[in-house]
Amino acid sequence: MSFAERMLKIDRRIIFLVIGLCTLLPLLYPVGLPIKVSPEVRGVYEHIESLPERSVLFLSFDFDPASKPELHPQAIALLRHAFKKNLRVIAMTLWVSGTGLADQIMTQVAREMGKENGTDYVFLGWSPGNTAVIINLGQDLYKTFPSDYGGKPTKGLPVLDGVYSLKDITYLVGLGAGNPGVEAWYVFGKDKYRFEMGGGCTGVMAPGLYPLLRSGQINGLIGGLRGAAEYESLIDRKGTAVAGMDAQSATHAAIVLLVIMCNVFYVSLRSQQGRG
Amino acid sequence: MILLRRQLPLVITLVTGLGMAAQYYVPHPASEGLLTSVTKWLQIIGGFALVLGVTSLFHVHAVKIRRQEAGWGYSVVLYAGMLGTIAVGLWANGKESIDGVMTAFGWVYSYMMVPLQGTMFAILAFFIASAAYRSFRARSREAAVLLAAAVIVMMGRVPLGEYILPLSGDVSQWILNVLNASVRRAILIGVSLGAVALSLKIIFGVERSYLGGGKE
Amino acid sequence: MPFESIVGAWVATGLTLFIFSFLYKDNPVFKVAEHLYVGVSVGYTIVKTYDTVIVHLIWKPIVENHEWMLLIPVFIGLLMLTRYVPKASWLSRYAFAFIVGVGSGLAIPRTISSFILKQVEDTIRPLLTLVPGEGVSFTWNLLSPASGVNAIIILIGVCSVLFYFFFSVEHTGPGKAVARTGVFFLMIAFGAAFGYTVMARMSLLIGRLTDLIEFSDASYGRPTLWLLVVTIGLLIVLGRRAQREPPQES
Amino acid sequence: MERETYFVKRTRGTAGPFLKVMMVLAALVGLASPVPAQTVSLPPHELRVFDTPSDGGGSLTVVWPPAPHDSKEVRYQVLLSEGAEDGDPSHFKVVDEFSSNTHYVRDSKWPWWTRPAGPEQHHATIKNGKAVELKSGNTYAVALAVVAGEQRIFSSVVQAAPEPNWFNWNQLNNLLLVLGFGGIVFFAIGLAKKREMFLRRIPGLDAVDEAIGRSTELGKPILYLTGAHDMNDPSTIAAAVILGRVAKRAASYETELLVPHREPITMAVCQEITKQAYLEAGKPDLFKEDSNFFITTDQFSYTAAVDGIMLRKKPAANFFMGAYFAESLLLTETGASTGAIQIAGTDSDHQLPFFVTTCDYTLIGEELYAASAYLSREPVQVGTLRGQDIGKAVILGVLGLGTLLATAGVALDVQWPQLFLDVFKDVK
Repeated sequence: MSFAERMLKIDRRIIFLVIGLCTLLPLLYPVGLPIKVSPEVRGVYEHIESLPERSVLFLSFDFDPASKPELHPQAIALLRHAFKKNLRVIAMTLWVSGTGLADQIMTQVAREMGKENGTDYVFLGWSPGNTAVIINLGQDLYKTFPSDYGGKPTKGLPVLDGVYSLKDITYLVGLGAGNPGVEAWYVFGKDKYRFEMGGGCTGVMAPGLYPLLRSGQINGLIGGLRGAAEYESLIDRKGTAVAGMDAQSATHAAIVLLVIMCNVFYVSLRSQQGRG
Repeated sequence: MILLRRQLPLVITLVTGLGMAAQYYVPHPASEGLLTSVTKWLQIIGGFALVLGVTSLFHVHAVKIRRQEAGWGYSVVLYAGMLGTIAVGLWANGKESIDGVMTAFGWVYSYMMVPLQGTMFAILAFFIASAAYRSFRARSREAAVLLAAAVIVMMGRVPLGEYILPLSGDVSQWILNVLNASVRRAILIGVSLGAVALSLKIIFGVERSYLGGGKE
Repeated sequence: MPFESIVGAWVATGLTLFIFSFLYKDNPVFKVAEHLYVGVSVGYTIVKTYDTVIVHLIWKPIVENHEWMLLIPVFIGLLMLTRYVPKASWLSRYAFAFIVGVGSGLAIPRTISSFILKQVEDTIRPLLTLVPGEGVSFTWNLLSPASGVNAIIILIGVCSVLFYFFFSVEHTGPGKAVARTGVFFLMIAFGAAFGYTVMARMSLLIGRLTDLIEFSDASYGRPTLWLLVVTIGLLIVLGRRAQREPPQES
Repeated sequence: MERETYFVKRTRGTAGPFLKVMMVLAALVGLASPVPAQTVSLPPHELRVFDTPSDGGGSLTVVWPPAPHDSKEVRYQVLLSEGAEDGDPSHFKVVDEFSSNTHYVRDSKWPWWTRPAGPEQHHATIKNGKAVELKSGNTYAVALAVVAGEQRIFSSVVQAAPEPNWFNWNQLNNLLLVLGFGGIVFFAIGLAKKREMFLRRIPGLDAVDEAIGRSTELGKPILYLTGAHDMNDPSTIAAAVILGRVAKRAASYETELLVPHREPITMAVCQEITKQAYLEAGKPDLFKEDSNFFITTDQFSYTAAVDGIMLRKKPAANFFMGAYFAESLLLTETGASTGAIQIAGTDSDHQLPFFVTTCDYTLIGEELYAASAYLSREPVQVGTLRGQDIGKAVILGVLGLGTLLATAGVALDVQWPQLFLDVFKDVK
C-alpha cells in the first residue's frame, strides 16, 4: 500500500475530529476578521432604511429548527432594524415547526426594543395550506387570520390600521429554508398583489434565488449565516452570526485543504497505477 | 359505480383546474370572491392533509410495537415522545408562550425539538468534511470545473478567504451573479415548463397517479 | 437561573450529544434520540394543527361568527380521511381531485408569469447601451451585473443549458459543442451550490456548538462536560455488549 | 394624431411670449428661490377620463397630452368630486399630485395592445383606497389642475364611472402562452401514441450497462436504490422504470441484485418489476423474492443500514436513482470508499453537486425522466418530453431573436422592436 493509498484510507473519525476542532476553537478564541457587505444584503438593508416610519413590514419566518443557526440571526437582525426604524411589523410562518421559534424571536426582540404587541407588531402564528395561505392573505388578511397567535381577534388591532391584504403592505421579507419559501411568496404573492419584496434564506437555497434577484423579482437577498453577519454589521449590532464567522472561515479553509489533499493523493495514485 | 368512482373525480379536477386557471385572467369582483373562498377552503383542507400525512407514521409504529418486531422499543420511544408532547400541548392550549412566559409545551419545543432537529442536520457538516477528503475527486474535467468553482466560492464567502485572496470575493460574486444565475434561470425555465405540462395533464385527466389508493 | 432553564439545558445537551454519537457509529443511543425527535415533532404538528385548524379556523368562525360556508372545506377534509375506511376509501378521491385540480389551476398562469415570462424578459437585454450624447457603446465591466459582456454570458449560459436538456436532437456536430458548453456552465453552478451547501452545513454545526459552549457554563451546572462523559461511557458499555452478543443481520 | 400635433403647435406658439413675460416678472420681484422660471400657459387640454380597463373596478384612468411647460417645477393635480355634479373644480378634492415631467404613458407598464394613449401623453390612475372612495357604477367628476408657483389653472370637468371588467387584457400574452404550450403538449402526446418518436440516446444508460458488466466480471452484487419518495413521485417512477432495465441486464448476466427499500409500497411495485425483468431475460428461476427488501422509513437509520451493506457485501456497482435528501452524501461517500462504480440520477437539485463529485456518472434533473421515457417508450411520457422540447425551442428562439431586436432598438433608437418584446414580458 502506497503512502497516498494509506492516507486516503484513514479513519474518517479523525477528519470528524479535525472539523470539530476547526469549529470549536474559533468559537472559544475569536479573531474578529472584518466582514465585507455584499450588494445583495445591502439591497434589503437600504430598502428598509428608506421606508418612512409606521410603514408596514411583513416578515414570514418560513423555517424550522433545522435551519435555526442560519435564519434565526437574520430574523433578529431584521427585526431590530425594523423596530429601530419604527416600522409596523406583521409576522407569521408557513412552517408549522417554526411557530415556536418565530414566537420566541418576536417576543425577545420586541421586549428588548420596548415594542408593544398589537400596536407596534403582531405575530399571526402559523396556518396550514402553504401557498393557499399566501393567496388568501393577498385577498383578505382578516379571513386568513381571524385571530393572532395569542388568540386576539386581528380586526381592530392598531398595528393593522389600513391593512386589509398584502396589497397594503410596504415591504415583505420572506425568510425561507425551503418550500414554501421566498419563491412561493413571489409566485403566489407579489406576482399578483404587487408589493416590494426581499428575501433571506439558507445557504442551500441561496444560489437558486439569484435569477429572481437579477430580474428584480426580489430586491435583495440575505444568504445564510454569512448574510446574517453582513446584516448584523450593517445595523451595527454584532450578534451570533458575526461571532460565527471566524469558525466559518476556519471550517471553509479546512474543507478546501481537505479537497486539495484528496485530489493530490488521487492524482498521485492514478499516475502510480498508470506506471504500474 | 365506475362513474362515481372514476369519472366524477376526473370531472372535479377538470372543472376546478380550469376554473382556477381562468380566474387569474378575470379581475371581476365575482371571480376575486371565488378565489378568496377557495383559498380559504384550501387552508382548512391543508390542516386535514397534515393529519393524513402524520397518521401513516402512527400506523407503521403501532404495527411494529404490536408484533414486537426488531427495534420495537424505539417505536415505544417514538410513541411516548408523541403522546407526551400532545398532552403537554393540549394542556398549554397549543401555545409555546402566553404573554411572553414559556409554557411546558414551549419547553418541550425549545429544549427537545430544537436541539434534536438542529443536531440531526449539524452532523452533516462532519460527513461533508470526510467526503471532501475521501471522495470529492476530480474524476473528469467536469468534476474538476465543479470543484474549482466550489473552492473559489467557499473562499470568497468567508472573511478569511477574502483576507488571503482579496480577489476571491469579487470572483465568487461574479460566479454567483452571472454564471450561476444563468444556469439556474435555464433550469427554472425548464422545470416550469415541466410543471405546467404536468398541471395541464392532471387537469385533462391524462395524468391520474394522484388519485392512487382506494380500492375500486 | 430559573429551574426549568437548567433542566432544559441538561436535556438539550444530552439529546445533542446523543445525536452526535452517530459520528462514532450507528448506535442505540442515537436511535433513541432519533425516534424521540420524530415523536416530538409529530406530536408538535398534531397539537398545532388542532389548535390552529380546529379551534381557530373551524370552531370559532362557525360557532361564533356563523360562517356556515366553512362547512364545505370541513366536509372535503373529512372525505380525505375516508382513506382509512377501506369500504369508503374511494370517497377520498373527491377530496384529492379537488385539491389537485385547484392546485394545478392556480399554479399554471402564475408559473408562466413568474418563472417563464419574467425570466425570459430579463434575459433579453440589449447588448449595447445608449449613452445620451456619446452614442452607442458596449460595456465590458464584468462586475456590473447589467454590463453588455455579462448580458452575453448569461444569454450563452441560459441557451446552452436549455439545449443540454433538449432530447429531440442528437448531441453531435455543433450540437455537441453547445451541449458541452452547457455542461460546463452547469458544473460551475453546481460548484457554487456546493460551496454554499458546505457553508450552510458548517453554519448548523457552529450553531449547535455555540449552544453546547453556552451550556458548559457553571450557571447551568456544566451539563456539556458531564453529559459528554456519560455519552462516551454509554457508547463503551454498549460497544462491549454488542461484542459479546453475536452480530445480527437485519 | 392630427389633433395632437395641432395642439402642440398651438401651445408652442402661445407659450413663448408668455414665458418671457413671466421670466421678466420673476426677475423683477427678485425670486431666487426654486420657483419656476417658466410657467403654465393653458389649461390642460383634451382631458380624457375613463374606467381603468382590465381591472376589478373602483378605479379611473386619466389621460392628457403633454405641454411645453412640463418640467420639475410645474405640477399637475388630479382632482375628483365625489358627487357627479359638474361644479367648480376648485372645490374638488386633490387625489394625486406630481411634477409635470413625470407620469408619461411611455414610462408605464402597459404593453402596446392595451396602451390607452400615445406614449408621449400623461396619465394618472385614481384608485379606491384610503384617500378616495371610488365605487363601481357611480359617476364621478374629474378635473386636472396645473400648478406653478402661486398659479393654479383648471381644466374642464369630465365625468366617468368606474366598473369591473371581465378580462385582464394585460395578461393576454400569458393566456396565449398557456393555450399554445398546452396545445403543443397534447398534440405531441397524441402523435406519440400514433407513431414512434425519436429521443436522443442518453449517455448515462451506456454507463449503466458498463457498470453491470463490471460487476459480473468481478462476481460482485449490484446495489440499486430508488430514492426517498413514494410511488406517486415522478422521480420514483423513473427510478422504477430504470430498475427494470438494470434487473433485466443483471438477470441475463446472472449477477446478484440488491434493492433495499424505505417505503413498503415502492418495494411491492419494484418486486413486480424485477420479477417481470427476470422473466423477459428468460431467467425466471434466478429471481429471488428477497432481492427487494424493506429496511426502515427512518432517514438516517436507513442510510446507516445501506452503508453497512456496502461495507459488508462490497457491491461493484451502486445505483442511486430517484429523490434524495441529506443522506445522499453519506451513501455515495461510503460507496466511493469501497471502490464501486457509482451511477446516480436525481431531480433533487440540492444534492446534484454531491452526486457529480462522488459518482462516476450522474443523470442530471430532466435526464432522469428522459432516460425513463427512453426505456419505457410510454407515449404520454415521450410525448410530454417532446412537447417540452418544442417549448424550449420556442424559448431559445425568442431569446435569440429578442436580444437581436432589443439591441437593434437601442442601436437604431427605434421603438418598433417593442411590438415583439412586449409579448414576452410579464405586464400587469
